Amino acid sequence: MSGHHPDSNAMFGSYIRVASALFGLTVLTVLAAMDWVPKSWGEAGNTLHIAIGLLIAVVKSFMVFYIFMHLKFDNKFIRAFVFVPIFLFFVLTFALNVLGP
Amino acid sequence: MSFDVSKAMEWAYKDMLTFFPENVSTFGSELDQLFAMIYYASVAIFFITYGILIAFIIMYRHQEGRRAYHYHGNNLVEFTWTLLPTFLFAGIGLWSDDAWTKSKSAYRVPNPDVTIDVLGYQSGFGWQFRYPGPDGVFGKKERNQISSANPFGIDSNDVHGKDDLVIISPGGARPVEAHLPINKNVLVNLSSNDVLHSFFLPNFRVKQDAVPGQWIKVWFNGTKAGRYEIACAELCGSGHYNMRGLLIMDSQQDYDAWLDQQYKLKKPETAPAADSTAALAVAPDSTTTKKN
Amino acid sequence: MQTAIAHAHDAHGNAAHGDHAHHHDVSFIRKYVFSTDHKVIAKQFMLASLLFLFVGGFFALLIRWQLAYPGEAIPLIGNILPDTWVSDGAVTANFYTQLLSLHGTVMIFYVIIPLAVGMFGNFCIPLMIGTDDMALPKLNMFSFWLVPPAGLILLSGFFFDSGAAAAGWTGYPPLGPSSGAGQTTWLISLFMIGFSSIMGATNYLATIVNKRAKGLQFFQMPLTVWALMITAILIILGTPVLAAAISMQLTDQYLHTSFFMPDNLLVGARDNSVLTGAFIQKGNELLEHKQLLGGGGQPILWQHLFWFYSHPAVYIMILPGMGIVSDVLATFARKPLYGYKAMIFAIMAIAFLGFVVWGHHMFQSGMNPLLGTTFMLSTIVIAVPSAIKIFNWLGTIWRGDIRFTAANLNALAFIATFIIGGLSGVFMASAPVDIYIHDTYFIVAHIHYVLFGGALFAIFAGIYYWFPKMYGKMLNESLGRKHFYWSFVFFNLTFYPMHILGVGGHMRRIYNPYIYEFLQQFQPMNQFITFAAIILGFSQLILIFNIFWSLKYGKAAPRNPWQANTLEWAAPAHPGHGNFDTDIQVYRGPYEFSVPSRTADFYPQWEEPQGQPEEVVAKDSHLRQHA
Amino acid sequence: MSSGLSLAHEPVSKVPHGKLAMWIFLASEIMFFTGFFGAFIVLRNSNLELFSHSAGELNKWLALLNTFILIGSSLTMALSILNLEKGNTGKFKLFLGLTILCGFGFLIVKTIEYSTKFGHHIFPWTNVFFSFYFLMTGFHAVHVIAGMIPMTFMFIKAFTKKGYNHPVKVETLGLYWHFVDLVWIFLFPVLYLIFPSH
Ligand code: HEA
Ligand code: HEA
Ligand code: CUA
Ligand SMILES: [Cu+2]
Repeated sequence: MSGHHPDSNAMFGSYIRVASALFGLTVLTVLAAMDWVPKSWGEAGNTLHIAIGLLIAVVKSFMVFYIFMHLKFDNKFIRAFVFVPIFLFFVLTFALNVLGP
Repeated sequence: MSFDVSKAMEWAYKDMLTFFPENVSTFGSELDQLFAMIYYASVAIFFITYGILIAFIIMYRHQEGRRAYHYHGNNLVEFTWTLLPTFLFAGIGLWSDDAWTKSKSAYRVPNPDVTIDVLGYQSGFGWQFRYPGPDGVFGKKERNQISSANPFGIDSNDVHGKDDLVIISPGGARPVEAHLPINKNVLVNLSSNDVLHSFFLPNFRVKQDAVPGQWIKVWFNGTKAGRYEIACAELCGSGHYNMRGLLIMDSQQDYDAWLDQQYKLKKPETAPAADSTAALAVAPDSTTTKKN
Repeated sequence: MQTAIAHAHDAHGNAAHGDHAHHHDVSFIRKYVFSTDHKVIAKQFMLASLLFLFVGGFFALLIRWQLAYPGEAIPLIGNILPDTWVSDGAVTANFYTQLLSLHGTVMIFYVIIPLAVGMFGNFCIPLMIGTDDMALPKLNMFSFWLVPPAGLILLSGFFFDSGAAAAGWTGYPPLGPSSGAGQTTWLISLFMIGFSSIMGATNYLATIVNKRAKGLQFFQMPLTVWALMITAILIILGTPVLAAAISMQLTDQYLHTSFFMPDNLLVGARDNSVLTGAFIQKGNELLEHKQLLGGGGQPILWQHLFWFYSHPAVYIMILPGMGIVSDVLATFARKPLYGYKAMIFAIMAIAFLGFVVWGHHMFQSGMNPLLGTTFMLSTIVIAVPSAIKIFNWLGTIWRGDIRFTAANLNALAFIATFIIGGLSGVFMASAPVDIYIHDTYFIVAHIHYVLFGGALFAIFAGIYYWFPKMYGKMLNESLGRKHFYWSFVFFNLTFYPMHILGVGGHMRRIYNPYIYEFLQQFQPMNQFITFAAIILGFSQLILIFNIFWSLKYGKAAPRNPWQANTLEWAAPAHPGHGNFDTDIQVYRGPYEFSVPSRTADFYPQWEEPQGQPEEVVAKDSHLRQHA
Repeated sequence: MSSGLSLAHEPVSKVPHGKLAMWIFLASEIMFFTGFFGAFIVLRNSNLELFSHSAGELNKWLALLNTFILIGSSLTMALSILNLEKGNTGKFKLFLGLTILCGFGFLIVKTIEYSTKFGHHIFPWTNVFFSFYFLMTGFHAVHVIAGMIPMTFMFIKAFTKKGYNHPVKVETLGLYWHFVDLVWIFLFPVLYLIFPSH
């Protein structure tokens, strides 16, 4: 009934792989957030921190969406429930950040 | 309870555009023209669409033996009536954008001749005006020095602030009376310390919200001397309706004379702060927000 | 085939289903109160919202009285109202602000949205897609039962000493969070009704996607269903943002957070938070040392979040109406809807654009003028799909054979008033023009032209149209027409002059306009509006009377009284739980009226094709063109 | 419906009603957190110093622990569904139980975190950063609790004679649970990590 995902042994394997990747990436974010950027980089260093942190989070979230939540196997139209809100997130944050004159 | 029918029905026979209060600012006429343009376009669209609607209602009303035309539509027609309004609206958009940047973007102010600070306030409901004083320079504003005694947050360590002139309501139900010169570019720094207000000068076609925590620039250039009303256009509590102020547009001489007189009234030693406390204290109690 | 089964149904359809034996012993409570039947829930929404219409309308009339005769005692009831509301029988400034806030809130959140979405969504969707009930009936029931408590919480504000919410229906901070318990009730009640909306919309979407009858393609669904489906999407994507904003405003009020409150505010009333001094420990030295104190929020942030929901919300209120009007017009013009697909794409375009225009409410808010330009352009663009809709409706009645039933009159009135309301929207969409008319009665005129003239007239049309299927009785047509004519005339007399007030600079939300010299000339006009409004209000009693009269004495309705094509008319006259007594198979689009090869001027979606070529044609009949 | 009528047919989209509805609901959940994250970004940009000082006060090790717990619970959730589908009820119960345990674990860590904050006189009203911190993690915790309620219900049912055999329902709940995990995946770096240390 639920989706058309591969047989359960294959699924078991990919769950384990994804979970390990999630653990690994979590460790990586923490490491990336350490104070390793030279002070001299200034603002660029901060941006780098943020970019790395968010990038890893995005990669992780796609793993959860696609494997744990079966987006990869389910009817394609369900992806709209993820991507449309994400699009609106960008619209909103863009407008919010063009504040004040 | 009385009722004057002929005045009440004015809307039925007078052109809508005649109800505008007199325009006395430089860009105001452009905004009025834009309004008029959209108005005429709307009237045209109104007559066309209503004409068609009413004609169809009459022509195609139910009649015995009539059979409706089985027709699902035509893509060429759809295409046409999508494109036509698009052009019209693009035109409105372009014209509007021009007027918008001119009137709203305070960056565009061609060097302000007069700069003042305006603050809307809720405890008593009114406006306060700050002029730079004889030295012509405003004292620095420090957000953390804001208090009800020093609503502008004038930095107490700044000498320029000592002589700043603050105009407030004389108390009672009387509105504040602020003066400004005509034919000068006036730049207003607008803010509030409590809730949102909106600085509305009907005759100047100026409206801008006063936002606590933010100094927003507004500009205008008045073309005619006279006494004009200031209104608040953003709900700010139960006294919102009562935030009336007066703006008196003077010739340069009259304006200078008025400023001089104000400076004399106010000793340079007195901190501007003291004045405003006094003023706030006499503010009519009846209009203060109910607090519990 | 239809008649063969009709005998199985008496007026109380519910008892007759063979398969419904287990429903015999369903208690009254389960059947009428905590029912999971989508039709009962629709009726509950209708009842509750019509009740709220009178509550909100009553507030409006009090507002109107004050504007016409400020400070004069309200006739008849002025002296029996409590002292916290009136002084000497006249509305006080504080009470006025509460009235206008609750008028807007009640009308929008408790009248139009529950009627347009709650009632029609529930009633029409399962019937019009030919299924027995919603996908998740229990969730549906729950979504209704959040509404009455939410409404009561909202109104309970009036009984606090500090009064009900008084920051407008927009609840802008810092005024909102700095006012008393009334604002809290407002926030909580909006949170609840928003949650109810989301649950309802989830259900609608799931139902439309998953439960369409055999053969019903997406592009064979009636416009009402399309409109409701897209409305549901708007609700799903918009409402949660409001919920987030509400929770931030609540903590601003009660936990002294400062999402929307800049630092160093001089708003005394913030002290009335439940957590007073002792509990709020701010000046901890350690924190001070580490520079951890202070930091302010931004009032404009609320406006962004609020309008990010509330602009789509105005389309939530109008789109179902547009769908209803499309169905009603086609049926009574006996003509296929002109440009079926164009109509659907227009709805989609409106919905999409609806998410990128919210800033047009904030042109004067201190938002960056550059952003203003963006929002102005996107707002103006939204007029294009609206124009497409207007033209296609005109195309629909072109060469039709129009029947002027009460339903159709209301639908035609919808078009007429929406043109005016939409055009006034274009004035405000032009940002520089909006400088002057923002927060004046021009806006109030716009609001009522699109909401009363638009949404509410469409809702009336829907009520007249579907009442027979809802209750198995016909509504009285002549009363219906009377209700229409009185409403239409006095609606325009009430709200048209407000445009003029706006041009004259008359601000909205003011208790006594006449303290301004430039507004004194408008008092007679305000009095005129007030008289018109009173008649308009009392005209609505005709509708209520008609409903109750027809329930008792109305003619029994046949299965398909309007000879319409859509699936709900395949159901028994007064369908019971389970809706249909026949298998539904869909063969064609919803608007096959006056097909030349047939004697009957309608061709229901469920009727088996007789000829051979018909079937081929039926498959994508909406594409067929008779150029 | 049990009559001859075939109205209550299979879901047209082949996705079960409940699961479809859950996805729709999750779309709205994304928008709910969009409101918070959007607001957070704005106020962060106007209070940069404050935010980075304040973020330094948070305990990223506890948060890291919680991240591990949640990821683990996501895994056990997925495995429990897999086992229920295979009819492997014993393992289903085991993994579901582990998931619930993880939920509790998460909440306990969260409580410790909150109470240390309170101990240091840090409250939601201390500053905007902490307002966001408490509100966002608070709502997240509410979501965790909301997920654990039906989960516990299923768990208990699974031990009755009839057992619990609704894989689709468990899967639907699983979707929700993974989403809660996903929110945390963003909360963790945004609140605890990406502020430049000073
Ligand atoms: C159902 C509700 C509804 C609908 C449908 C609309 C539709 C529109 N609204 Fe309105 N609006 C509100 C409800 C609604 N609005 C409310 C409640 C407020 C006030 C909120 C508050 O502050 O309290 C408001 C406020 C509001 C403002 C803010 C004003 C201000 O506060 O300063 C603006 C500004 O742009 C605006 C614009 C528009 C536009 C451009 C449309 C467009 O969608 C209209 C499109 C329609 C047409 C354009 C007409 C039809 C087309 C034709 C007849 C064809 C024309 C043909 C040619 C041009 C060839 N609205
Ligand atoms: C669908 C929405 C809707 C509807 C139907 C109405 C209906 C009406 N509205 Fe309202 N209105 C709004 C939505 C709506 N309004 C909104 C959103 C605002 C903005 C609020 C804000 O600023 O925050 C607003 C604001 C608003 C104002 C501006 C207030 C101000 O800014 O100060 C005014 C003023 O005239 C007004 C008037 C009316 C009138 C006369 C009606 C009439 O149509 C009402 C007709 C009356 C009835 C339908 C019921 C009649 C009741 C009886 C007959 C019972 C009598 C009983 C006894 C005497 C006990 N409305
Ligand atoms: Cu100040 Cu309204
Ligand atoms: Cu809008």
